[in-house]
Amino acid sequence: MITTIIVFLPLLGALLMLLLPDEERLVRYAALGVAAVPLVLVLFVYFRFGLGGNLDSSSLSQNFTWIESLGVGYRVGLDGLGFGMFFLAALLTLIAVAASWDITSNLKQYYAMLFVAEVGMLGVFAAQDLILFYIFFEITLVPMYLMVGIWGDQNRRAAAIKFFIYTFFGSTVMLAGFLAFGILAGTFSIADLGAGGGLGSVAQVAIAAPVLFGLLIKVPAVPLHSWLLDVYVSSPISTNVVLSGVLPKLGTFGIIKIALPLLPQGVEPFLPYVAALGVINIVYGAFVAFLQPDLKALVAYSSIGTLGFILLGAAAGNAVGLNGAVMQQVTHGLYSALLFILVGVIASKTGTRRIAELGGLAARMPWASGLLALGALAAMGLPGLAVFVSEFMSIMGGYEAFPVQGVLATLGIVLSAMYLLYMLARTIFGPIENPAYEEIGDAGPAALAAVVPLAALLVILGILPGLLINVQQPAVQAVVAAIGGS
Amino acid sequence: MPVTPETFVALIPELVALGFLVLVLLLGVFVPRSAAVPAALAALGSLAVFGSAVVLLAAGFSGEFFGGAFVVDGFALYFKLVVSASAFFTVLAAARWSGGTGDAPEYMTLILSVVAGSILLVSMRDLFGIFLAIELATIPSYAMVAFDRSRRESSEGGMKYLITGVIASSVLLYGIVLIYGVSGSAQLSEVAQAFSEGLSPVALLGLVLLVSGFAFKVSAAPFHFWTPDAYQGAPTSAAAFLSVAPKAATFAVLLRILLEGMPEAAPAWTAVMAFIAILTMFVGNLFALRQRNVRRMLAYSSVAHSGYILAAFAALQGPALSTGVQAVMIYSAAYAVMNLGAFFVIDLVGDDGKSYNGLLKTRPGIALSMGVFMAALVGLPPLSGFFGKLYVILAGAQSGSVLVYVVVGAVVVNSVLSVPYYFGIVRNMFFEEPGGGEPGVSGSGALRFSVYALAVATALFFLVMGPLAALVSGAGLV
Amino acid sequence: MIVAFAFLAGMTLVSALGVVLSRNVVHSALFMSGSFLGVAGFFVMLNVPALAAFQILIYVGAVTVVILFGIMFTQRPQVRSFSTILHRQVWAGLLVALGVGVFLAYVLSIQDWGGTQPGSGPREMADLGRILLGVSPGTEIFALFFQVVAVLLLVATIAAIGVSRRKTGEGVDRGVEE
Amino acid sequence: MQQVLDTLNQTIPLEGYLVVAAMMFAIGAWGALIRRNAVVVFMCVELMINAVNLTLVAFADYLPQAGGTGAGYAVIIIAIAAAEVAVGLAIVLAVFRSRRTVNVDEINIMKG
Repeated sequence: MITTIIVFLPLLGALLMLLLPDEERLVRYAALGVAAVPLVLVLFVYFRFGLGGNLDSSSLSQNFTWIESLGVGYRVGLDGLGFGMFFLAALLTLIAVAASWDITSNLKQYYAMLFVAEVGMLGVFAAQDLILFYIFFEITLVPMYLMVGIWGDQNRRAAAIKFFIYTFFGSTVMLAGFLAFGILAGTFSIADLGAGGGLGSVAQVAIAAPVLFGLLIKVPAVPLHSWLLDVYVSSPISTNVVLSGVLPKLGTFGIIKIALPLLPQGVEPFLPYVAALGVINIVYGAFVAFLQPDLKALVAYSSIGTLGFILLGAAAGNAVGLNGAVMQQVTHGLYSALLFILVGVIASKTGTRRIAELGGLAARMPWASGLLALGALAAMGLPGLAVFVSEFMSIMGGYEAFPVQGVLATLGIVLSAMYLLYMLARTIFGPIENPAYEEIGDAGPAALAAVVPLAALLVILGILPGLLINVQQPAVQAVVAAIGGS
Repeated sequence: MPVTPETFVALIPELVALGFLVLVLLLGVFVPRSAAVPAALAALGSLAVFGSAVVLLAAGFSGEFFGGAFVVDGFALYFKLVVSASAFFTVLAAARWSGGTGDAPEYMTLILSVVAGSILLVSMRDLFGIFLAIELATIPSYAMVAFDRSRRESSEGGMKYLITGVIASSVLLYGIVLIYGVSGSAQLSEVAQAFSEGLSPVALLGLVLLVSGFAFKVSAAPFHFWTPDAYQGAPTSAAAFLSVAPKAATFAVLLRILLEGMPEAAPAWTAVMAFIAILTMFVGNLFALRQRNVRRMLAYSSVAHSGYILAAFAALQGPALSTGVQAVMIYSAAYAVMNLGAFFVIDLVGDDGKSYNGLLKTRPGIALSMGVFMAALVGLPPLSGFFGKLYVILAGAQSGSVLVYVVVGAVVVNSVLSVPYYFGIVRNMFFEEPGGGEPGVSGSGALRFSVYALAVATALFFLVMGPLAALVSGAGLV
Repeated sequence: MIVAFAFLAGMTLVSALGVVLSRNVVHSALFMSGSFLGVAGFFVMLNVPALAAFQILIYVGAVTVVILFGIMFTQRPQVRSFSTILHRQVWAGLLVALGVGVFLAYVLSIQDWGGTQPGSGPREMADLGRILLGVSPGTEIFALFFQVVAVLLLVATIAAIGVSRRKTGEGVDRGVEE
Repeated sequence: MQQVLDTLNQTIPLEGYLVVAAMMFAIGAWGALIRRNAVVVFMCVELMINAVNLTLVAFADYLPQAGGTGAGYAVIIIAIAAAEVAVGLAIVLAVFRSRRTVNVDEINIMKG
C-alpha cells in the first residue's frame, strides 16, 4: 500500500500546484514540500524494510487484477533492483525543484509537469506487471516533452519533438515485444512470468529483440543516441537533472529487471553485442566529449559514456557485474545531476557555456569550482567516490564474461580522465580569461542546497557502498539464478 | 409464428430510436423555430436507446428473430451502446449550431435516423437487411454533410460524399447479390455453408466487391478519397459523428459477415485485410502530415485509425480470433471518446492551425482537453487510444502469421508517424504565444460540457477497462 | 424467347450507352428510362410481372420525372461538345469499363451454377405479396424490412427537405459572390 | 424450320441474363467515372443499381433453393434507390444554388 501511496502522491502534488495562487515564493516552497514527502517516505521504507533485507514484505506490494481476460493487473512492489532508483527518482525530483531558479514563467505548471513525470519514474521502478511498466514508462514522456518544449532554450521545439518521436518509437516497439510475450505466456505479471514464461528459446529471441531495441533507444546506446544531444543542451537545468539522472535508467532498468531474468534464453545471443555497445558508448562518449566546445554538451556526452558501464555490467550477467550495473544507475544519476546543475550555475553567472571563453573560475567561485572538480573526479571513477565502486564492479563482471569488452572498457576510464581533467584545467584553473569574470560571485544558496546532498552521497556511497549493495544483493542473486549463472 | 412478444423486446432500442425520431419531427412541425426542444428530445432519445441497450445487456437478453435474420447478442448490444452514446454527445454539441440554421428538428431527425440505421445494422444477419440498414444510416448522412448552407464547402463535401457513396453502394450491392447467387440465400448461416465448399470464382468476386464496398464505407484506402472533403465540408458535429458511430457499426457488421458468413474463407480475406490495413494506415498518416487545416487533418487521421482497426481484422485467424474481435470492440469505444472530443474542440476553436496558438494561456481548459485527445489519438497510455492499440497489437502478436507481424510492424511505425501532426497542435497550444489566427467562437455550454466530459472519459478510460474487457470477452462473436 | 431476349438486351445496353454518350442531358434521361423499360421487360421474362410493374411505376415514372425536374432546375438543356461533358480520362475509363464488363461476364459464365431452371420465382402477385409481408416461411425478415423501408423513405424526404429548403430572405445566389 | 423454331424457343440460360447485367453495370460504372454532370453521374448509378437488380431477379428465378425471395429483395432495393435519388437530387440542387454549376470537376474548393 505504501508503495502505491508514494507513487501517486506526486499526482496530488501536481494538482495542488495548479490550484495555488500565482505567488512565486509560495509556489517554490510548496513544491519543495510536495517533493520532500515521497523522499521522506522512501527513506522510511529504506530504514524500516530495506536495511533489514525484507523489501519483499507484503505491506509494500499490491496486486489487483485489472483486465482479467488478458492477465493484466495493477501490481506494484519494491525490490532491490529498483529500490536504489526509486530512491533516486524521489531525491532528484526534490533536487530538480531546488535547482529550478532558471524557471521564471509559468512556475506552477512547470512543477506540475515535473510531478507528473515523477509518478511515471517512481512507477516504473515499482511496477511488477509488464503493461503497468510500459504505462509508467510512457507517462514520463509527455511531461518531459512539455518541460523541454516550453521552458527550454531557443532550439527547444525541434529538440522536444525529436526526443518524443525517438523514444516513443522505441517504447512502442518494446510494447509489441511485451504483448507478444504476455500473450504467449498467458500473463503479464512479472512474478508469474518467471524465467522465460515457459517459452522456447526461438520465441524468446524473437521477443527479446524488440524489447532490447526499445530499451536501448531509451538509454541511449550509441547508434541510437542522436536524439539526446539536442534535448540535453536545450533543456532547463532542473529538467536536465531528471532527464539525465533518471530517464536513461528506465532503459537500463528494463534490461536488468525484465529482459535478463524474464527472457534468459532470448537475450543470451544478444549479450555480447550489448556488452560491445556498452564499450562503444564508453569510448565514443569519451572521444566526442573531448571535442565539445560547449560545457553542457561535454557533460551530456560524458553521461552517455558512463551509461556504457551499466550496459556492460548488465550484459555480463554475473553477480559482480550486475551489482555494479545496478549501483552504477544510482551513482551515474548522482554525479550527472551534480555536473548539470553546476554547468547551469556557471552558465548563468558567466553568460556562456563555451569552454574556450571560461577559465580561472576557481578564484571567484570556489564552492562551485570545488564541487565541479568533485563531480568530474567522480565521473572519471576516482577511488573513494561512489562511481569508482560501481564502475569497477561493472568492469570486473564484464571482464569475467567478455574479456575483450572488459579490457576495452578500461580504456574508457583513461579517456574520460583525460577529457575531464582537460575540461577542469580550462574552466576552473588557469588565469581568468575574461575581465568580466572578476565581478561574479559564487553559486547561490539554492544551487548549493541542490548540489551538496549529491556530493555528500557520492562520498558516502564511495566509502560505504554496502549501504546500497546490501539492499540490492538478494535481488541481484535472483536475477543471476534466473539466467543460470553463478 | 414469425412475430412474438419477445420480438418486440428485441427491437426495443430500434423502436425507441424511431419513436423519438418521429417525436422530434412532429415537434418541429408544432413548435416552430425552437432549437432547444428538439435537441433535448434527441438527447433524451439517445439516452433512452443507451438505457434500453444497457437493460437488455444486464438482463442477459439474447436470441434470434425473424427466422434468424435479426439477432440480439452481446456483440450487437455493445455496438448499440457505442452508437447511442456517441449520438448523445453529438446532439449536445450540435444543439446551438443546429438552432442557428433554423432547421434543428430536421438535423436532429437525421442524427436519430443514422442512429436507428446503425443499431439496426449491428443486429442484422441477412445480407440484404445489412444493405438496407447501411442505407438507412448513410442516406441521412449525405444530408448531414451537406446541411450547412452558410458554407460552400458543405454542399460540395456532401456531393462528393454522395456520388462516391452511391457508387460504393451499388458495388457493395453487386457483391451481395453475387454471394446470394452462389449460396441461394442471403442468411449468413446459409452463406457460410456455401462458402465452406470452397471458393468458386463468383464467390470470390462477390467477396471482393463486398469488401470494396465496405472499404468505401469505412474510408479505407484506396477508397478513402471522399473522406477529407466530406469531413472538411460537413458541419463539425456531423463529421465527428459520422467518423465514429456509423463507422463502428459498419466495422461490426463486416466482422459479423466475415466471421459468421465466410469463416472458411478466412485465409483469403485476412490477407486482403492485411494489405488494405497497411495501405490505409500509411495513406492516412502521410496525408495527415501534410495538412494545415486541422479538420482535414483529423479526417485523414480517421482514415489512419480505420487502418488500425483493419489491422485487427487481418489478425482474425488461429488463436487470435477472439482477441481480434475484442480489439475491434475496444478500439471502437476508445476511438469514439477521443475523436468526438477532438472534433468538438474544432467547433470551439476553429480549423486553422494558427488559431490554436497559445491556447493554454487563453483557454486552458480547452487546451488541456485537446492535449488529452491528441495524446490519446497517438496512443499514449493510460489514455483511451492506448487500449485500442494494445488490443490490436495483442491480436497481431497472437495470430502467429508472418503477414500479420508485418501489419503489427506497420501499426508501430504509423503510431510514430502520427506523432508530428497530432503534437503539432499540442505545440501550437502549449509552446506558441497567443495571437495570430482569428479568435475562436466561444461555443455553447452544452458543447463545452461535451468536450470536458469526453476529455475526462478519454483520460480515465483505464478505470473502466476492467469491466469493459470483461464485457467484450464475454460478448465476442467467437 | 431468344428474339425477345436479344431485343431487350439490345434495348437495355444501347440505351445505357446512350445515357453515357448523349450530349444532351435530357436525352440522357430519356435513354435512361428506355434502359429501365428494357429491364422491366427482363423482369417479365423472369416470371415476375409484378416487379416489372413496380419497375415501370417507380423507375420509368417517378425517378425519371424527378431527374428531369432536377435537370430543369440545374441547367438549360443544350447540345454540347464531348469535351465539355466528359472528364479527361475518357479512353482510360472506356478501357477500364470494358475490362470490368468482360471480366465480370467471364467470371459469371465460367461458374458452374448447377441445375438451374427458370420458374422458381413468384409468378403470382399474391406470392410476391406474401414474401413482402414476411408471411411465407423463410422470409419472416421482410416484416421488418417493410417497416424499415417506410422509415427510410420518410427520412429521405426529411433529408431532401432539410438540404434543399431555401430560407426566406436567402438569395438564390448565396455564396457565389463570396 | 422446326429446328429454327425450337432454337428460338429455347429457354435462355441464366448466364445470358448475368452477362447482360454485367455489361450494363460496366457501362453505368464507365459513365459514372467519365461524365462531368452530377445529374448524369446519378443516372449512371441508377443504371448500375438496375443491373444489380436484374442479376438478383435472374438468380431468384433460376436458383431452386432461393425460393423466389430475390424478387422481394428487388422491391426493397428499388425503394432504397428511390430514396437515394431524392436525397441526391436535393444535394445537387443545393450545390447548383451556391455554384451555378453541377460539373463535378469544377466543384473543388477543397484540396489536399
